Amino acid sequence: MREMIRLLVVIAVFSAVSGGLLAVVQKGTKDRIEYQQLKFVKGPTIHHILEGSSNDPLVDRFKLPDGKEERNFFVGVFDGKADVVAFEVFGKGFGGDIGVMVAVNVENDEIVGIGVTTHSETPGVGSRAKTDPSLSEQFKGLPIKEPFKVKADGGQIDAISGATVTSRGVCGAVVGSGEIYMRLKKDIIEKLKAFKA
Amino acid sequence: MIKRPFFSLGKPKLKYPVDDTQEQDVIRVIPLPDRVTFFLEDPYERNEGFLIKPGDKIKTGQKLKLTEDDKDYVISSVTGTIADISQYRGYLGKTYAAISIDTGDEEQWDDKFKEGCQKPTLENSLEFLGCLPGDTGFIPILDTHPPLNTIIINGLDKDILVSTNQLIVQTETDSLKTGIEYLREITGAGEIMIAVSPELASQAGEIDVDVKVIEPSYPNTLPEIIMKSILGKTPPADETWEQIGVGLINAEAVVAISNAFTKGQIPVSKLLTVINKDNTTVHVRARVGTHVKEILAALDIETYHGDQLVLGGPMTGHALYSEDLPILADTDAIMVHDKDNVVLPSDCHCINCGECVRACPARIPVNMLIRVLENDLYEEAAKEYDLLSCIECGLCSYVCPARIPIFHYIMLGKYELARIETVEESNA
Amino acid sequence: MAKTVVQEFTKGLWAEIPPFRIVLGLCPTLAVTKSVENGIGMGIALTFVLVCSNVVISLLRNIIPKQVRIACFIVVIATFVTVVELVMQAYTYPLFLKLGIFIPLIVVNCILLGRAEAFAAKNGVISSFADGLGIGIGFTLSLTALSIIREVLGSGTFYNIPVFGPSFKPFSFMIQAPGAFVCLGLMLCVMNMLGKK
Amino acid sequence: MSDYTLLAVSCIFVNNILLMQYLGNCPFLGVSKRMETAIGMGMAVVFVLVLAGAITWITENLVLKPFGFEYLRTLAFILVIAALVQFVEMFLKKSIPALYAGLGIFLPLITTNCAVMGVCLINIKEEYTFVQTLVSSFTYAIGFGLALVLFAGVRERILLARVPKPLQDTSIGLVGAGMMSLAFFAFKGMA
Amino acid sequence: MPDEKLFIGSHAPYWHNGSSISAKSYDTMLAALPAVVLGISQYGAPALGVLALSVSCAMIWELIMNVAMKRPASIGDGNAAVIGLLFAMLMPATAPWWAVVVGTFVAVVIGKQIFGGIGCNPLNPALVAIAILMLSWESMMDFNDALVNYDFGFNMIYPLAAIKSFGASAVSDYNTVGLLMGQQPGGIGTTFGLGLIIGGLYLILRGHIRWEISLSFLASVFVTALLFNLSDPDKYANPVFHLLTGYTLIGAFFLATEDSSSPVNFFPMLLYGAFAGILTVLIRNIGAFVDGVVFAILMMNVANPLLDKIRPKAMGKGIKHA
Repeated sequence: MREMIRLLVVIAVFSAVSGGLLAVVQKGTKDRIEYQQLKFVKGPTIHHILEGSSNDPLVDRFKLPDGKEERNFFVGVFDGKADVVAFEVFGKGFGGDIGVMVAVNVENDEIVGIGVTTHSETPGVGSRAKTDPSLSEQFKGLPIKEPFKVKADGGQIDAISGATVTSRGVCGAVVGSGEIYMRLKKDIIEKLKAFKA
Repeated sequence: MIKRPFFSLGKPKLKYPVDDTQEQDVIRVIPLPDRVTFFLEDPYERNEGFLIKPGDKIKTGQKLKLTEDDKDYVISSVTGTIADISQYRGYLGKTYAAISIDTGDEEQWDDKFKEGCQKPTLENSLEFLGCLPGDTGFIPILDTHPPLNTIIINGLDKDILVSTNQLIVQTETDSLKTGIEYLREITGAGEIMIAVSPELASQAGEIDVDVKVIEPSYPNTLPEIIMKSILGKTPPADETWEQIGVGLINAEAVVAISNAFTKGQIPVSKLLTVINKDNTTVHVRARVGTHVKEILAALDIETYHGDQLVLGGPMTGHALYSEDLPILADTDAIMVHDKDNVVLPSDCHCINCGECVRACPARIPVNMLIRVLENDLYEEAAKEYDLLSCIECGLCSYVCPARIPIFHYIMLGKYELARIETVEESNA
Repeated sequence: MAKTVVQEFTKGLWAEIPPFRIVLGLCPTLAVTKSVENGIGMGIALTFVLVCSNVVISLLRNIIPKQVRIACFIVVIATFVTVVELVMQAYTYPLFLKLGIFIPLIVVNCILLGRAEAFAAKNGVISSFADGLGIGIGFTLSLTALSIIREVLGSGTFYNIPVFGPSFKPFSFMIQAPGAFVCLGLMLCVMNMLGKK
Repeated sequence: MSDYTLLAVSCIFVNNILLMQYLGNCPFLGVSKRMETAIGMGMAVVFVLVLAGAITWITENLVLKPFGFEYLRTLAFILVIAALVQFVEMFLKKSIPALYAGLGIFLPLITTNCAVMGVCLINIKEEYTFVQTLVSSFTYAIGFGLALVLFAGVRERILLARVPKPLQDTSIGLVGAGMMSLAFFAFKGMA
Repeated sequence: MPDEKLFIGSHAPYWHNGSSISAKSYDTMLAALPAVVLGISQYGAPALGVLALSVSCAMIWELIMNVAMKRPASIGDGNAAVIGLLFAMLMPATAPWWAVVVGTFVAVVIGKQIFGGIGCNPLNPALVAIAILMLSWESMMDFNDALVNYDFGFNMIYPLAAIKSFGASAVSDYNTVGLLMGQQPGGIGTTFGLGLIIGGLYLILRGHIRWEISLSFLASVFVTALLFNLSDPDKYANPVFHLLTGYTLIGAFFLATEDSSSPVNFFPMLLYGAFAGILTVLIRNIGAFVDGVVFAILMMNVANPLLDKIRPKAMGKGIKHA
């Protein structure tokens, strides 16, 4: 029995030391990992919708609490003014959640651009929401408060042919983004001030 | 050689070619040979201390034994002097003592049998009829406790083109009848049946036994298949036919029993089918132990270097490398095979065509068996691929398009397996 | 001593080169050698873990009780694997994504436990280091060789740079699962032929 | 229900763990030389993998995730699996000796079988629910066993064939596995 | 016993039925002839080129491997030529020369020789080559792309591709007799249904292939396709269509029956054919590939050793022979 305890203690010590070591490494790499994840998963979409910005939106980012969640906002600086923020929202698609990145100009509440980040739609059909710009282009310049709908539902957006559900999901996500935006607008403007300088 | 038919669906059908029966009935008697040779199994490879030695005078019908304790014996078929006793290594490496006897001028019969054995009894038979012409399998039939229920007399021949037993049924029906009576007396067997081909069914009907008709196409005429088709069963694992109370004896041996007890002389001549190069057959009667050369000379059959000389039929015989080897008590046929027709085995891998599996009467997975045998996995072959079920018909080799000597591998496998077992037993 | 250390090092490069001479660690070998980049990345990651765990286990070899040595080895290995995981996420995120679960699966790679058990637990620190480095580099070399063949034939590129003209139609069988098996099998054959001399 | 069927078909055939995901190849080549060992290993993997899948899912979702310890996943999983195999071995030895006699020698090998760890990680990565985890673990293991047994049949014949010397054993085994993987493309697109 | 004259001491039996591997190979080629001739007459010189190159390449690879492995030359048995021929029959007539060279290399070397030559291959060599080519160069093996420059006056859309994209309604564009007479695009030797059936029957009657496999394969394709068709007649084509298009017929008579990779016992043969048929239709109807024959047969090749373990009990198992 004593032997057993000794062995267990050895293993426990090993595990503890290893856990501690890993905690240190984890702490040291945490921010960098987050940045990397953002860069490679959301990066391409963000760069695409914030094309022409003079800063790196991945570096210029801030977090805001929204209810229980925390949201990442990416700042786009245009003509020396930091007045565009991009953030991710989710809509219900055919095969699961569709991630949509929406960029909004805080000056006039207009959509600067949207882009699909992640999805699990049918390849070749729903997946065109990400690759085919025809859907996301339609949102450009529209006021964010509008209740976007696909034409089949009596709205103004042309759905991607054969992928109505996906298109509907994207619309829903953008509508959701409007709600979030309105809710947090004050804080966003507050935060943006930090980047103005 | 029977070629594959142009259209061949299913199993090969090897009908026995039917010859001109009139000519078949003529049995040519081979003159008394100058020298005969007998083989006596001698597992000890001894060379001396025998009861007999060169120079001994031997009478016809005399029982020859190597030592007093030996169970095996041969009956001399001639009168003469022992010329030589030497070692001979036979099929599958078995060792024999080869006893050669130079034939003397005047034939004298040994009268031990005549004196001692007036009555057909079990003891007498065991003592003297152990190597009757036609069958060496007589002893196992006699030597069982309790006696056998059923004895089947084989009126068919094992191999294609061979018609020795069929001729016996055809021509010596009366002797067969008396032989069966004696057999019944000796063994006390409950039931005796005779298996014959359809052509001879009516003739065999005169004999007072159950007649079973067997279609004479190969391999139906193999002993195992005859037994199975008559009795509808095969012995369970690790048992012989005798152990389940069944015995098989060739018709020729039954006739020999009859002759022995009616004439008081143990028969010493053997009926043989000689198959010539063109597949024509001749029947001959020769003394057991006559060298093949003398038989061929008497029939004017010429052989050349590179021909094949086979004791037995084309499917199951044993090849001889020399003409100076004798015919044995159970040699039913001699086949002379032209060198142009000799089938050369190949070293090809099994192509898995399945011909052998379809041909195999014992339902052995030959395609797998040959693979394990090629890799020397004899125990696995026996355990998983039914090596020991093989009834040695040779059909697998006959049909193999890759011309693998499958049958050869199988016999080698059985031999090696037996050797492994003996080694293990002696180690245990 | 010096000579043996060199020997410990060089045996991993030829005489005991994994996975050809000691047929272990096949899964990553098959899975990640689609491209040279992945192959080298995996090799380096494994080398790092192997060297570190060999050294640590060799240092601790007198402390670890016999009965629980395997568990302790696993903890040590798992620790370094996690370190590699974190570091790779932080600095080479795309590679990390491509290698996927094969980075955490280094922990069950038979090579590591094999070396720990067969070598590090019985030998000094320096030899263990040399052994780990040798085997690790050997493994990296094997992966590189295999991945060069597969990438050049299967995608027509070398380190993502096209090597044949545009008219080349890549033999993409090589970068798919069956190609991996066949290719490794044939390489093993070549190694056997070379080894015979 | 059809979701689970699809998941099962996917795990057994389409994304066969051995032939398509390259996991568990060491035991695949190691124990496939004989049919009996292949069957034994297949059963042992089915047995352990279901338990391991369940227990690692619990570890992940009840311990690691709530406390933000995801980075310790590798360490935690390997320890949990190793401990599980130990317990299973002890339990079988005492309670079901018949099963132990069949599976016993394969159990220690399973700790370092990357198929087990791999499937557990896949389950987490795909964010399966608990039931999905059970189904996926079980069917991945069935896929493993199926491939192993089929391969053992192929391998038995290859062992008896006249393979050139440098190709013998593992080398031709890998080529054979490649051929089998090729054949498994039959199921592509079915789930 | 000094004797000049020695006899050949081989083992029984001393007769042989005269069959040989080469006769079998040449008969197979003869049986393939009708389909091949139609292919050549349709596609002209390119088809002839592919056939000639394929057969000769296959034999050259075989010879090279014989030399490399230091084994006696085995091209005489005709097996390499058969593999080359079957491979070419499956290819589109427009196949470039390098694809044929690579394909025959894969078939003969990877598919057969490295496993030990004839009889050792676990999978059908020609199919291994076709499968690998299908994975590597999809568009080259796609008959619609490959045969785009041909027009023979009948519907030039590959029938299986048509039903895959347009559903069962595409069936009406083809007529059954036309399909039987080779009026469909496809591989060089795969379109002439009647020729393949005649060739197959010839092989069956000569006993070179095992009829159980062909029959159960065709029957199971028919039944499975029928079930699909009944479940949704708009989506899934009728069974006769499945039987006459794609590789079904050549698969049933020439590919599934390849000796080394198919079972030899009765029940396994039926199962093998049946599963291959089911899988074929499954792949065609719900799988990723246009034609399922190739992978279905490969899959069953893999299962063959296991299936072939089902066999009748040997007679009197364990009889001891004296």
